[in-house]
Amino acid sequence: MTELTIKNLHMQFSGVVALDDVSFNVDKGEIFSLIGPNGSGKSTLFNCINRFNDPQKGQIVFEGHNLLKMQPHQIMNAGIARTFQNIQNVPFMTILDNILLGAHHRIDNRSTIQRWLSRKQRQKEEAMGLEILDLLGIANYESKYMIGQPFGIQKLTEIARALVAKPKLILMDEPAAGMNDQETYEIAKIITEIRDDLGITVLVVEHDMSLVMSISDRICVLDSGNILAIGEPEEVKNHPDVIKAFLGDPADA
Amino acid sequence: MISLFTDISQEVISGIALGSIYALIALGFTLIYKATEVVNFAQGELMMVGAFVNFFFVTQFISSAGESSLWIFFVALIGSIIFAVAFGWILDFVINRPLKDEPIFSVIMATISLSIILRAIVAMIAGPMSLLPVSPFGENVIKIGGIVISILDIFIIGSAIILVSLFYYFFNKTRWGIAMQATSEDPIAAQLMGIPVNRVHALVWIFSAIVATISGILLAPRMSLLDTSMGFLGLKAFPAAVLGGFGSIGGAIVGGIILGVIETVSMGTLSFHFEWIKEINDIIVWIVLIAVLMVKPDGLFGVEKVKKV
Amino acid sequence: MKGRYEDENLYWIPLLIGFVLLLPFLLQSATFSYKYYLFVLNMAGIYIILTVGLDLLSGYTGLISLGHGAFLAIGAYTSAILVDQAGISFFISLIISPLIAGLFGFVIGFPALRITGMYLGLTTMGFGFIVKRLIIAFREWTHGAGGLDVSSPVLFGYTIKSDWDNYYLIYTCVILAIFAGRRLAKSKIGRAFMAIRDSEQAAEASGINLAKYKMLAFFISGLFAGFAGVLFAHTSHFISTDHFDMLLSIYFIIMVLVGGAGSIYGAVLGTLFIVLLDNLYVPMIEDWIHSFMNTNAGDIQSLIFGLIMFLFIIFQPMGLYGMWLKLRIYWKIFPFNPRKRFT
Amino acid sequence: MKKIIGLFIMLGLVFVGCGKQAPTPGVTDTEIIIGNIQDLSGPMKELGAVLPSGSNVYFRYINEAGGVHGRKIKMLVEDHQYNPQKAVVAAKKLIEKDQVFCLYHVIGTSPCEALRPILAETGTPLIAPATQSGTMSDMTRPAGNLIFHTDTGYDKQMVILVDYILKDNANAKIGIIYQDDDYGENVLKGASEAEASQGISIQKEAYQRGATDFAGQVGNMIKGGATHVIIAGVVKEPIIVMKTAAAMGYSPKFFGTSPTMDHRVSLAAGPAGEGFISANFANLWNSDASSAVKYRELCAQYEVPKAYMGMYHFYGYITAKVLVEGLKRAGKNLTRERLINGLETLNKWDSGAFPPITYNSKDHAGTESVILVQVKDGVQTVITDWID
Repeated sequence: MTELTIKNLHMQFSGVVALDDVSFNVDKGEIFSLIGPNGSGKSTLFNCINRFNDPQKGQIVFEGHNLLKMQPHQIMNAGIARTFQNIQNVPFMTILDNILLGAHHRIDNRSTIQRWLSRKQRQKEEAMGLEILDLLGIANYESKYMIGQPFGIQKLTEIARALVAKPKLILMDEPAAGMNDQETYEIAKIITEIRDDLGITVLVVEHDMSLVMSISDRICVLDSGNILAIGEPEEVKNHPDVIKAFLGDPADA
Repeated sequence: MISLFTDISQEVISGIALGSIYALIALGFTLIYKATEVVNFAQGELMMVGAFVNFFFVTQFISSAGESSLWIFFVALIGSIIFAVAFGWILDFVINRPLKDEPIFSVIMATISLSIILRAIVAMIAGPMSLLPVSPFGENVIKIGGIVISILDIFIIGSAIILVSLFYYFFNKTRWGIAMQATSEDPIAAQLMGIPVNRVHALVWIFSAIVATISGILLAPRMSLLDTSMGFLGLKAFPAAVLGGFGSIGGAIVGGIILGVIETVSMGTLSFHFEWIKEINDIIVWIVLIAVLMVKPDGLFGVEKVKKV
Repeated sequence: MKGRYEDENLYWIPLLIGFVLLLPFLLQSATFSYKYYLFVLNMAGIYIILTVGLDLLSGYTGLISLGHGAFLAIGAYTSAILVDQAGISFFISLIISPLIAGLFGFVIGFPALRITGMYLGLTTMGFGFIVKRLIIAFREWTHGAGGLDVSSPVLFGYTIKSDWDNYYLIYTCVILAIFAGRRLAKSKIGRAFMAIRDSEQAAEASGINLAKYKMLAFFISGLFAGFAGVLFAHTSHFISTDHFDMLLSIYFIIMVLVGGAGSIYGAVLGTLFIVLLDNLYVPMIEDWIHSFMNTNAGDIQSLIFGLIMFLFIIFQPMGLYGMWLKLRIYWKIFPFNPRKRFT
Repeated sequence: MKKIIGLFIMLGLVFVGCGKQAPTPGVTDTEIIIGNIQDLSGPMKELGAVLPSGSNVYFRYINEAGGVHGRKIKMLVEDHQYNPQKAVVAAKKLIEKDQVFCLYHVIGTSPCEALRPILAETGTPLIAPATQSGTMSDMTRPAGNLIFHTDTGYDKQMVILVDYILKDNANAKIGIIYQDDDYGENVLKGASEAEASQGISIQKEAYQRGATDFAGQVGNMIKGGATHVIIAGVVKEPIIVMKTAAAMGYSPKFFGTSPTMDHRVSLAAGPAGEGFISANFANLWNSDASSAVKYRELCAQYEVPKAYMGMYHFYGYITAKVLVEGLKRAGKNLTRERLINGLETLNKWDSGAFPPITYNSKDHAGTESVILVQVKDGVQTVITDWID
C-alpha cells in the first residue's frame, strides 16, 4: 500500500537544478533507500519532504495529505520524523530531554500546566523517552549531558528523538556516516527493528553500500536530480546506468 | 518653493556630514565584525581615547612650539595614529586572544566592560573638567549658493569616503583582505589554508583603532567640549552599522548617511512643517531601522548566512 | 513513585527558602543599618524576577534583547496608572499589568520571527527607545518626562510600606518566579526554547512551531519583566523614564551572562553578583583605595566595576553557574582530579 | 535541617532589637554629617567634581572658625551617574548606613524627584537641590515640606526672559531650543505661561540630550524668522547652536536659561557667543557681591585649582552658606525639625549672592528672581538687577 507519493518534483536553486522531475512511491512498512553521489539531490529531496525547501513544481502526498501545503512544523504531526546528516541536538540538555524534544507534539498543553503542579505528568513524559532508550540499548545514558558524548551516542539520540514521536514514516539522513563497521552493523540492526517491531516505514539516504544493500527493500538511485533506477537491491546493482554512473563508463576505461 | 529646496539641501548637507561621522564609527564596528564576528561595544570609547590622545599631543606640541600651525596638527595626527596602532594591538592581545574559543557573548561582554574601564581611566587621567578642543580649520565655512558647509565637515565627509573606499579595496582586492574575509567565514579552515589567523585578528583591531582615532580627532571640534561622554556616540552609530548590514563596508557609509540625513531633515524641515514629528524625533532613526530590518533582515547590504542541514 | 531520572537534589531548597525568609532578622541583628541592605536586596529581588524572564528569552531561546528595561517600564507605568488613576486593586494589577507587558512582548516578538542575532539586539534596543517615547507621549496619564508618584501596595487590607514588608512581598514573588521559571524550563516549552536556540531545523522537524514559540518566549519574558515592573513601581514609589534607560537593559544582559546564560539559577546568581558588586563591594574596595590614594570617587568605582567584570569574563567565560558546575564536578571526583583540567 | 532553621530563629530572636539609633542621626557633640549625591561618573560629571568642592570651601571656612554651635560639618559624597535609581540607593545608604543628618545639594531633577519617597519616609530634609526645576518647590508632592529650593525655577526663568525681551522690543519674534526631557518640559511650562500672559506665540524646537548637530533647529529658527532665541541647554548646546548660527549667517539675539551661565560658554563659543545673555539665579562669582569677594579670598587661601573656579563652584559655595545659616538658626539642640523651623525663619535673607531668600511653612521656593548676565568682549557682565 502506497504511503508516500512523490510526483514530478522539480526544485532548483537560482539556476542549479537539484531535483528534476522526480517521481516515486514508498509503500507502507518498507525500507526505501536513496543513493547517489554527492550533490545528486538526496538531501534536497528530504528537505522538500520536510518543507525546509520549497519545490517549484510537483506534489508530495503522504497518506492523502498534501505535504506542500503544510508548514515545516506540521510535518511531524502528519507522522513524518527525521534525523539529520550533521547532528542537530542541544548540547546543554540531558540526553533524555533531547529525546523528549521529539515527543513535543505528543504532550498537550493542558498536561504541561499539570506538570507544573504535580510530578506525575513528568514521570509520564520520562517514560516515553525511557522506553525508546531501552529499545536502543542506551538506557543508562539518560541523565548525561549531550555535550561531550561519543559520536555514536549522539547519532543514536538523533534516531531516538525521531522514534519517540511515534511517526509513521522516518527519514534518515546518512545514519551510518562517520561510524565504524561495528556501529554500522548496530545501526542496520536498529533500522530493521524499527521497521519490524514498530511498523514504521523508513526512508534512508546512505553512502555505505553494504548497509544499503543489506537492509533495503527497494533502492532509488539519484544522479544530478534525475532518477537513474528504482528497484530491489539486486536489480539496481546490475542496472547499466547505475554502473555507468558509479563506476564510470566501461567503454571509457 | 526655492527656499524650501535650499532649506532641504542645507539639511541634507549637514546630514551627510553628521552621517559621515556615524559612518566612520560604523566602519570601526564593521571591520572588527567582518573579521572576527565580534560586536565591539567599546568602539565609541576607542574614538574617545583617540580624541583625548590627539588633544594631549596637540596641546603639548603647541605649548612647546609656542604657536599653533598646521604642521603641529599633522605631527599630532601621526602621533595619535602610532598610538592607535599600539592600542589596537594591545586590545587584540587583551580581549581577542584570551576569548578566542569562547562564545561570542563573552567577547561582547568583555568589550562592554572594556568601555567602562576606558571611560574611567581617561576620566582619571584627564581630570573631571571637560577640555576645549582645538581644530586646525577654525570656524571657516564655505558658501555655495545659500548653502553653508564648514571646512571641518568637508574633511569629515572626505575622510569617511576615503577610508571606506580604502578598506573596500583592501577587503575585496588585496590578498590580506581576502584572507581576512576567509578568516571570518571559517577560522579553522582559514588556519588550515595557511592564513595566520592570529595576525589577521590583530591587524583588524589595529585598523579599527586607527579608524576610531581618526573619527575621534575629526569629531572632537564638532562637540564644542571634549569629555568622556563622547564615547556614548558609539551607540548612536550602532544603528548605522546595522542598517547598512553588519560586516558590509559599503553599507557602513550608506547606513550612516541615510540615518544622518533622516535625523537632520526630521529635526529641521519636517518638524517645522509637521508639529507631531517633534514627538518622534529621537526615535525616527529607530523606526526607520526596524522598518528596514523587517523587509531586509540582514540590513541593506548584509549577506544572509545559509546554514546547511 | 520515584522517577528513574533524577537530575538534581532538591533537599536544600527549603533550607534556602528558610534562609531567605530569615535573612532580614539576621541582618537586623548584625547591623543597625540593615534597612539599607534590605533595600539593596529588594532591588536585587526585583531584578532577579526580570532576569529569570530574560534568561528564558536570551539564555534559553537565544533571542537577545537589549531593550528589556522597556518591559519593566511598561509594567511599572501600567500598574501605577491602573492602581492610582483607575482605582484597581494592587492584587488585580499584579495580574493585569504583567499581561499587558507580555502583550508588548508579542509586538516585539513579531520582528524576531525574521530578524536574528545582533540585528535583533538592535531592534529590541530601538523598541526600548520607542517605549520611552510612548510613555512621554501619553502625558495625561504618565506626567511625561517628569515622572510619576506611585502609591504603596495594599494587599488584603494591609498596606505594604517599609523595606521589611517590601522584602517579604518581593521575595515571595522571587521564589514564585524562580519556581515558575524552573518548571517552565524543564517542561515541553523549555525544551522547545533550547531546541530553537541550538538548532532551528531540529526544532521544526520535531514539530515545534518556530513562530509560535519565539513569540511565546517574548511573551513570557515580557510577563516576568512586567511583574518585576509592578513591584518596582510600588516599592520605589516614584518612576520616571530616566529609571529605564538603555544602560539598565545592558546591565540586565550582563547579569544573565555573568550568571551563565541558559540556567535559571545562573540568572539569579548573576543578578545578585552584579547588584551586590555594584552597591556593596565596589564602594568597599573604593573606600579601601581611598585610604591611601586620593582620586575622583566616581571614576575609581567604575574602574573597579569594569575591571572585575573584565577579569571575570576572561577567566570565567562560562559564568558563575559554570564555575559552580566545575566545582561540583571537582568535588565529586575529588582525590582523582586530572591536573590539567582545572589549571 | 530543622536544627539549622532553629538556630537561625534563635539567632534572630537574640539579636532582635539590639540595633540602636542615635536620637538625631548624624549629629554628635562635635560633628554634623550631611550627605551629598552627585554625578561623579555620568553625563554631568564635571559638576560632580566642582559642586562639592565649592561647598567644602565654605564648610572648611566655617569649621576652621569653630563650626556651627561647636559642631564641625562633614560632607559625604556619593555617586548617582545621573540615574534616579542609583540616586535612591545612594540616599538610602547615606540615610540608613552613614546616618546623615540631612541631604544637601543633590544634583539633577529626576534623581531629586526619585528621592521624595525616601525623604518622606525617614523625615530627612533635602536642602538646596542642585536643579532649577520648578517642580522641586511643589509643596503638594510627597516630602514637599522637607525640600528647600534655593534656585529660581526654569518655568519662572522663561517668563522673566520673555518679559525682558518684549520690554525692549515689542515686536520680537521669540524662539526656544530646548532639551527634550524633564528639563525641557519645565521650560515649556514656563513658555506656555509666557505665551498666555503676553499673547504671543513662541517657536519651539527640541533636541535630544547629547545631540551634536543643530543645523536643523537653527535652520527652523531662520525659517520661522525668530529674532530672539532662548537656548534651554546645558553647556555644550548653546556653544554649538551659536557657532552653527554664525556659520549660517544668522544673528538673532541669544538668551539662555540658568544652566548656560557657565563661563566656558563664552570661552568656547568665541566671537559667535558675543552678546549672549544668560539668566543667572545667583550673582557672578567674579562680581563685587559680598559673597563673591569672600569666595575668591577663601579660594586663594585654600589653593583651589583654577580650573574649578567658576559659576558652578561658586554655586556650591553659596548653597553651603544657606545650609549653614539654617543650622545656625536651628540652635544648639539640633534636630531635623529644628533645622526646618530654622530655615523657615529666613525672610528676605541676603546670602550675598542669591537674591533675597524667603522660606515659610507654605512656600519653600526661596526665591523667584534672576539676574541677567551678558557676554561683553568675551567677559560675562551683569546687566540687570534682580528681576522677578
